[in-house]
Amino acid sequence: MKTNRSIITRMSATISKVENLTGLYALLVVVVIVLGLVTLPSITYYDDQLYEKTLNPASTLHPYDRGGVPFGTTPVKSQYPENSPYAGYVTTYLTPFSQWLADTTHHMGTTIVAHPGGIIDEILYNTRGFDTVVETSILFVAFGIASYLFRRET
Amino acid sequence: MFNLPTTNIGGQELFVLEFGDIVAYFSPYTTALFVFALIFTALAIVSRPEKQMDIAFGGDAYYAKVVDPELMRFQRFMAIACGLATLGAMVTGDVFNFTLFASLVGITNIGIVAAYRNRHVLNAAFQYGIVAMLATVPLFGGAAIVVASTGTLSMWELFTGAVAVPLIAKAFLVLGVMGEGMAPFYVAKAEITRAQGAPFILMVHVSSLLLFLRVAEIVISM
Amino acid sequence: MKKQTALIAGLAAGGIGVAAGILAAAGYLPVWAAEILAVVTFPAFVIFIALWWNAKSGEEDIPFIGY
Amino acid sequence: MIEYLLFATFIGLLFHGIHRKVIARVQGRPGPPIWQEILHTLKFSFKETWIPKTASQTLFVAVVFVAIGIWSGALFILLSGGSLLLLFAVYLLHKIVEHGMGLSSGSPYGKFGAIRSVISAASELPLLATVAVIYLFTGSLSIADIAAYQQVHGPLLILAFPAAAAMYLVILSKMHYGPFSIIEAKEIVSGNMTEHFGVWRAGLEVGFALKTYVLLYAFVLLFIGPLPLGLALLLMLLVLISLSFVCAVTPMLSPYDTVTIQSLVTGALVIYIIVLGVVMG
Repeated sequence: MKTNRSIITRMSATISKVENLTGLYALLVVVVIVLGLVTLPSITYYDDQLYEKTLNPASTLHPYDRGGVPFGTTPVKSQYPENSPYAGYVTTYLTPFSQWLADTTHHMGTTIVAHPGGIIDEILYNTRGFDTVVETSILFVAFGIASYLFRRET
Repeated sequence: MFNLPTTNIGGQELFVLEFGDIVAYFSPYTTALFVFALIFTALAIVSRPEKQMDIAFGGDAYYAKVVDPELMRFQRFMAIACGLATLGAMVTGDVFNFTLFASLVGITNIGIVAAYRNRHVLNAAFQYGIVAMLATVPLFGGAAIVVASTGTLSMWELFTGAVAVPLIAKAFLVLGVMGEGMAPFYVAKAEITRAQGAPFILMVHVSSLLLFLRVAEIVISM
Repeated sequence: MKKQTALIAGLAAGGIGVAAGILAAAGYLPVWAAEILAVVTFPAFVIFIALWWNAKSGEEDIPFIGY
Repeated sequence: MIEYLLFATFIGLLFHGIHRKVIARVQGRPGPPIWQEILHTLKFSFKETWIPKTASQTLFVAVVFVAIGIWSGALFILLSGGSLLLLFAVYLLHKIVEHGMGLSSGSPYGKFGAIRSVISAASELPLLATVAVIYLFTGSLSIADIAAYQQVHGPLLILAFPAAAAMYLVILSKMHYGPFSIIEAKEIVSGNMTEHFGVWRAGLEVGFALKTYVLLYAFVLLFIGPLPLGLALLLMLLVLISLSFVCAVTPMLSPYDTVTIQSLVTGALVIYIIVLGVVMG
């Protein structure tokens, strides 16, 4: 159908194709990024960061060194210090049961030590325990989908 | 100790839940969204999928598609995961936490339809997946700009008048949620809707609409 | 579902809704609580009352039509 | 409480009847009596009721409850001067009801209706723009604050006319027989409502009546201001009749054309918002 196609019909035809979806979204992202680049000079970096990244390159523990006493306190800034009294300790993120174990025995570290990924470590160092749960859920769900698709017949 | 600074948008806070720096809050607005997500998650748990009827065109013949129990179980699992992610995104009081929940919603949405064997549906789900992956860039980028320019991620601080969040960060957040939830580009979703399993497919829509509603509140409040 | 059950459910829902309204008007119940109660009970009231008055009183079969 | 809900239901159903009557008269037909929709609802509630064997039974029934529930909630939000954003949320959640209705039955017609309702979800966007414009003017999203603002500064209908136009479009897209009502087009039987019959349909009619009442009342309240009930009803009737005129003279658009038009309107509003933001500082 070529005759008399109004601009609206042509736009409708474009957006009604699934294959154009990615392109449309990408276009939108590019437009916003360009606008963002224009406004970039007006955005200033806030120096007094809560989750700072001042590293000590001389340290052997370089990327993860937050200073402080080993197995003791590390000076970590947090938004609401009263909510995380253990911030900076190795045992910051413990479930109530693990907390009890850690209080009564010497056999408990952190609950989330075994997960891969530097980002989780970063989060752990930044008093954001709940994020680690969501973060690992994303990995878990992605793995769940992949394994289901891999293992199903046909 | 916690007083929601923007009572004129979502109402007074009713209940506050603290996870360290992440302080989830229930205002009338977020509670309403939370309850709604809860209702539909419960529906996804208790209801069984419909038996789709197909018509053979040009005649009177129609047949009911069979429900594959294994597929149904996986879909239900993903729908519940999606519901939980939505519940989290509705009440969290932290921008980064919200973006994490949003991307969890995005990936579970794909999971709900990924196991379905119809080619059209898979095609649409593939495009949807690409957009959802693409969307993580503006989504986390938005959160990153927020933290770089204000030094905090907590909505309790960001919603106060003293903190100015750059417009571009807001635009990125909205754009990211649009991609994860596929908000105004419904073409792929319309194709996805052809898949079987109404209560589970419905979670795709519930989660994306609720995410959109939440991000509207966040962006207007900031 | 029996006809009786539908009537009881409908009347109970309606009764709770009306009672909530009266209590709120008299000041015994906060208005928002009454509103939430009304929102929850009103759909139940509408549906169950309608189910009640269209239910047959006898023991007839529900005819299975279609599909 | 419940008495107000019943009142709103009857007025809403009456509005539906008037809507049909006006459309018929504009098109030169006699049309049904204006209380037709009330009779309709009663008729449906007396019809035999069961759940189709193919349906996802829990969902099939639950959406009816949700449909009535969310709009009764919306009515209370309006009356108690709650958050406008919450009203917007209810409007979006109505979409879920539409999807659920169509998907749960297993009927291909219902499915078509549901798919079209997914497509037509773009109709939410103008409302978000409306909310943003109102926030720019009043600095608050509490309906009580907005009403108070209008008593000082005059109706927003004049101050923020484009926002009112967008909201008008939103209400139009939810009217029966309108240019945007693709989900209940007659070529797909009754769209997503096809399989909901008997009591379920009566329940849905009650929910939709509340919806019409809430949307019209919200329009009057948000753009003209708080008025005594009689005057508000009169204005709602006027808005409704103007909507009926639009519905009567415009053909139904093709599904993706509705998306394009609504997105374009939203785009225009976004530009308006940006200009407004710059002007108002």
